[in-house]
Amino acid sequence: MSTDTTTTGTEHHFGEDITAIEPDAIPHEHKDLRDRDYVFIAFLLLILTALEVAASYIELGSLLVPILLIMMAIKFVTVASFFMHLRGDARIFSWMFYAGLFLAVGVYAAALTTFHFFAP
Amino acid sequence: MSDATINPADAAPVGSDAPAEHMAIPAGYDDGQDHIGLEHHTSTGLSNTKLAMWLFLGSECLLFGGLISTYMLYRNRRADTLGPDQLWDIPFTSATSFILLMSSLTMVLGVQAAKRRDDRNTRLWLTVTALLGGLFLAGQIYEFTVFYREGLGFTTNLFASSFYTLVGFHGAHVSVGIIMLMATVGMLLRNRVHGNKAETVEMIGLYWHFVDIVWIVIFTLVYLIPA
Amino acid sequence: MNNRTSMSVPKGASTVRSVSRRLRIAAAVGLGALVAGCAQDAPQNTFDPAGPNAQRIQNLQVPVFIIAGIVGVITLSVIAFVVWRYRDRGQAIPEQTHGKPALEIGLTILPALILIGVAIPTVSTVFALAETDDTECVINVTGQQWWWEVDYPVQDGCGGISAPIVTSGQMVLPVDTPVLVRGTSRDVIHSWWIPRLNGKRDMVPGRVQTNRMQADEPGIYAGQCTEFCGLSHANMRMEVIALEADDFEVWKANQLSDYESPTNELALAGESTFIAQCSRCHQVNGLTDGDGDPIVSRPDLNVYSGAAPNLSYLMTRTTFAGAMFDLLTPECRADVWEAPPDEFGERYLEGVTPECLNRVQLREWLRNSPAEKPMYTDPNELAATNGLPRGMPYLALSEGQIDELVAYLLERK
Amino acid sequence: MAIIERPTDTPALAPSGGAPAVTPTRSYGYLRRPVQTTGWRSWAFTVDHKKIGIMYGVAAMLFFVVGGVEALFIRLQLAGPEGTVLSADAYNQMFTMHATTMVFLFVIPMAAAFANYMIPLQIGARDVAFPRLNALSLWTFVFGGIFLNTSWFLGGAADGGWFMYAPNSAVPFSPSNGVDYWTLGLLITGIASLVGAVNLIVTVLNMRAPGMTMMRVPIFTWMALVTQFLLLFAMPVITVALVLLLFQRNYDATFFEVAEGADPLLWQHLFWIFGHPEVYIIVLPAFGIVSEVLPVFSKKPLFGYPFVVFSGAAIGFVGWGVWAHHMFASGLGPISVAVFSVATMAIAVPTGVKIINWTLTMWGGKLRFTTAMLFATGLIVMFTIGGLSGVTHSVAPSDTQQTDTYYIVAHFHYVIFGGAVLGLFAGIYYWWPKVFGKLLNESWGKANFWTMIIGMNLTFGPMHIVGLQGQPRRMYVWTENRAGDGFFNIGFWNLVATIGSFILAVGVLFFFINVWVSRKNPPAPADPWDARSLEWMAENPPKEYNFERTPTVHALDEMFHRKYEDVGEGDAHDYVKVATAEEIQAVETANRDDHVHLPSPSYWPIVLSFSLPVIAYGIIYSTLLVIVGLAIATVAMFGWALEPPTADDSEFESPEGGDGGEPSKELVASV
Repeated sequence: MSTDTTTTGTEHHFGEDITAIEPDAIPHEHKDLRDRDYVFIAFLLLILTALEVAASYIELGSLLVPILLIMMAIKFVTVASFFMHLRGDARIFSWMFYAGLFLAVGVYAAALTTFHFFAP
Repeated sequence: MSDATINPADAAPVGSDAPAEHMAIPAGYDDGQDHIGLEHHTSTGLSNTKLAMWLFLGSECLLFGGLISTYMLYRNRRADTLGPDQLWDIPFTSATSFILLMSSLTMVLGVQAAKRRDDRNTRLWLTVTALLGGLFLAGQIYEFTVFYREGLGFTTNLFASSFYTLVGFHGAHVSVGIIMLMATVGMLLRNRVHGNKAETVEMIGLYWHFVDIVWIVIFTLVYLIPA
Repeated sequence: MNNRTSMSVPKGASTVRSVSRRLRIAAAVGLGALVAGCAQDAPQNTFDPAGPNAQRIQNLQVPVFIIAGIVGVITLSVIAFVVWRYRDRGQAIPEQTHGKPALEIGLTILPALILIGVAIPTVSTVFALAETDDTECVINVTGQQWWWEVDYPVQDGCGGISAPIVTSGQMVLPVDTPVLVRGTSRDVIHSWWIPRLNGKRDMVPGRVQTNRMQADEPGIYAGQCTEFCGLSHANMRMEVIALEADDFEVWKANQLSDYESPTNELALAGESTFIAQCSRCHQVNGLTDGDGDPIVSRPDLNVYSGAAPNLSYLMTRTTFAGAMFDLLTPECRADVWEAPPDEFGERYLEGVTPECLNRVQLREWLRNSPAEKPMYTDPNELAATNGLPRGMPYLALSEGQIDELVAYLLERK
Repeated sequence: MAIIERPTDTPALAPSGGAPAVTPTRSYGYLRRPVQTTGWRSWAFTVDHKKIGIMYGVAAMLFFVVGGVEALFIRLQLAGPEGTVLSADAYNQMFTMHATTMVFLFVIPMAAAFANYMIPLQIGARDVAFPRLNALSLWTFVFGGIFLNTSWFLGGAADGGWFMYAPNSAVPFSPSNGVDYWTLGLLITGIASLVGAVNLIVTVLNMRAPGMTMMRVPIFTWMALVTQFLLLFAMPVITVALVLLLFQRNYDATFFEVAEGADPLLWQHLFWIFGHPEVYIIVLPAFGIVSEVLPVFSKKPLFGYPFVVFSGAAIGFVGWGVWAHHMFASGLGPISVAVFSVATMAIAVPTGVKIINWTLTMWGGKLRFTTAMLFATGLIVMFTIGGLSGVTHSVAPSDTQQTDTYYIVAHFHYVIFGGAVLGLFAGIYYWWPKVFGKLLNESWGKANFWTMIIGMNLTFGPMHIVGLQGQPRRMYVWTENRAGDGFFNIGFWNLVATIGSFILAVGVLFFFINVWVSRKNPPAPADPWDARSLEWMAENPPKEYNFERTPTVHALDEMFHRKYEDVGEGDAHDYVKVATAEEIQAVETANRDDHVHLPSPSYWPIVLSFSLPVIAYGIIYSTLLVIVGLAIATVAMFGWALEPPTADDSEFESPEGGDGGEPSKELVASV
């Protein structure tokens, strides 16, 4: 019976399954990095941290905050992408996590803005 | 078990033959279930646990976001009381940040070992991770006592309350992580981990890295950006 | 109006009205009655503006309500039609329509367009109401549990204020003058709301917020604290009193007049009772102690919120206890509240006369104020506030002391 | 029980005979697993999503009664001027707890009850993704709700309003422990919501039957999914706010200490960043329910299913950008006010889309007005009214007149009672035969509906009038002086509202009478409503394992397409019934899966949940109790971790000595 219905209705294919198994949604286990690569990434993170600390000691004026924020973001994304494997993993994980992250940044930034700039 | 008892009358085809024939499952009909192995039986082919963990971490972003926002709002609310500029010891905090960052590396090495089904190295790396985490916590506690001795109690001012709450929440997360790591090491030792060991270790890894990236944010926003 | 004779306030030009003003008032009243049938509406009716700020809101909200009403009637009619027309009358299985995207999109865009039409005037009104540059008079309000302090800083505005004026519960302002109300709070968040003059604005401790007030004609405009502020939130009321410019001058002069010692024995006894029992919290300007030094209340040491109403000119107001009770008897109250605009100033400036005083309520209040108004003044409940009462405590006054205090207070005008 | 027994005398149609009865041979953790299938233990330790759903529903209905009684007290107090039924203090506690109870202990859990029960059935799963977490969220909610309500007997309930604005919630202004109970109680129920959200999202994404693509997922499940995402992201925000308040009250932190320079608006932002998504958390499940009910009783598919799905998602998303419309009077500054005002108007569009789609679903249909359909239609009408009054105060300047007056109270009761509660009742009537195997009485049902509708309009309708006449909210008395007279007299309409509230209460009482008189109804037919979605393929009530075999899905409205066939030619559609639900179920039974693995019951969820109120009492009264609570929690967590969610085949021994080792279907992941 069930096989018949697929041919009768015009209504069955509104959209693709957003989470359907597509070739590139399957985890790329084989593309896993080797231990050496992780050590290298950690080393990069250390250098970035050192740069951050150094930057906070140098007179950079108004450039300091954006520079620090950019380096912070790079570190954040690096850990998430490689150590947490978001890069090679199914995209839905990135969606879940970054949805929370961007929502948090969005609402809290907006809320803080109402305190600092918009208040009469 | 009475629920599961099947009434033979229900089981027999009801009504005429026509619908039964209509609904009969052809020989060799494949409902797609039997070929799906234990690992990939879900609709998306992804692990339930891992999906749940990522959802949880997404949710945690809003928790830490709220605490960080509270701190950002209150960090220099009153110039006349003790503030961050008088207290920070950037070299020391950099060192503890370095330790936490390194624990992320050892964690990922532990996950790799678990994927190779190398229990011995998994236990080793998890233990090292827990130790580094412990060291970080010790650094935090030391830092708190220094601040406290300089006169910054939890109730001293808005900066103090929001700083201790934010960093304390992070510290609590680190502590939970350490407990999970040590419990996993113990369960690995006694072979009491259920299901997929590598996945269990990977979940703890995700949590641990999350704690690490929260610290990346805290370190920059709280410590490095001048008040 | 049997007590008009006791009025001591000089009559100014307030009785002389320009023809155009009369016409305007008549037009306003007529139109108001036509639009809302408002003659008998509650004094806090949100659809009965009496000043340009509230009028701005009215101009926006009336069309919005009408649009919403029309949309509602159409929608509900369609639903009613569908329910009636397509009820099960044994018809065949209907066509399994899954949707008509074009219709869907159209019916999505339509409400969006209506809302854009609403959004544009909304935004412009928001900014217009936030404008503060054109105000000519600054009045501060401070909310606390559960009354409003109103004070007039020294300024050129308001026709010139030479020394600070402090009053409570009633804000007196000149008509047709844009007033900037600056407000804050001493404890929790309160909200300043005079519906006929403007929308509400929360008065938040630690912040100074503004609200424009302007009344078109003399009268009394009721308001109420609308941000939940604890036990007696329901009893925290206030009024705006709009007076003609010359009446306002009279009022100001009154508020700055010198202290007059009591004229009769009872009131004189009341003065000492007041000094002994009340002056720790309540200020009466000009009151001096035995050494001739001014008695300044130090309320912040005695009351949690840090203040109690200034009673120097109590009987120029018509309410007390956070505008919870009327100082006037019901008949006299009606005289003031229902006075036509051209007589209002005169009647308000009479203040409270002995004949009009609501003695019963005032005596009850003095006898046991916590029983009259819910306040955390039970000594057993004061641990959280370090023993400080919030609101007026029970003073265990004797009936004789109450008589004296009433006599004394009756002369505070 | 872990493994479903199959009788050995299974009909010949079954492909591979019956699996032997099996019993666990080992205990896990520190205790043997609870294996009772009857009695209270079969409920207390169950991990079956259906039993959990029923318990969620029962608990929520009890709290509904509690919240309702609180509402009646409020209305009695306000029936006349200077009411004396309650003291100011008692009144403040009453309205605080009325709102808190209705929002956190009735609507959210009632929606969770439907989500728990229906989602696995609607997507063709045997259980949720994490059955033990499901039990944890149920018991955490139950204990949290009880904890919150014990404050009535332990020094007074919270008295700051459900929005609990700082600094009025600080110790000097609210010295009783009520606010502490409120804070801790909401933290506990927040854990329940968060755990449930993670669980149900994973369930919807991962546990769908073969062929059940996201665009074939029944609309209720879709709306529940959006709701769970909102809970997932909103709960941490209120958690932050509650933690700050808790630390302020109990450990002297300074977060809302104005003298220290704190800004009370911080609380407002945190509260409403949570609080506005919360509004959609309340109403979206009900939208989902009526979107199920209307098509069934119109005998038409949901009009514009993708539009309804995407408008639901859009409401969920835009709902995050409008929180400050609760703060138009707070002094945000004109730019913020303008931005949030416009954003708020924007959210009316997807909401309007829903109303339009529901109407068009009914258009051209064959409408059968059963009680469920009446409630669903009632929702459209009442929600339209509430939605339109909502538009009027998205206009910020107008809102500064109406906010904190009864006009707002009228608005959100039309939205929450007229939207959420009517929708939930529609769901109760619609799914009652599914859950309990019996139909509810239709006559009592109609009495229930009409009394509730009349009651709610008499209660909340007049609030529009008194609100526009300037009566503020949260006032324990109103005074004749400010009442006006004539048609718009506040006193008259307050009295009407009070009378209406009692009619409403009678309406709710009719529901309970209906439950009582329907208890002995004969078993309901398999498909009493000629329904369209997958849950009706299971029996009434469903077996512990839900489906005889995991269904394969080919269409949206799968059940309809199994029952009806289009025999029309070309574009002409002509549907004829080709099978009854009984026949479909019979075929499923005949081809059933043997050897179904279900998660095993567990002690640990309820134990872990129990530790939370212990810790909470400890925070209020004694550190020792905190330690005891933490100890219980630790034991429970370790017991949990050491206990496999489903016993492996190898852990079972068949009485016949069979190998019991056929390939089995793992149904749950390990957590």
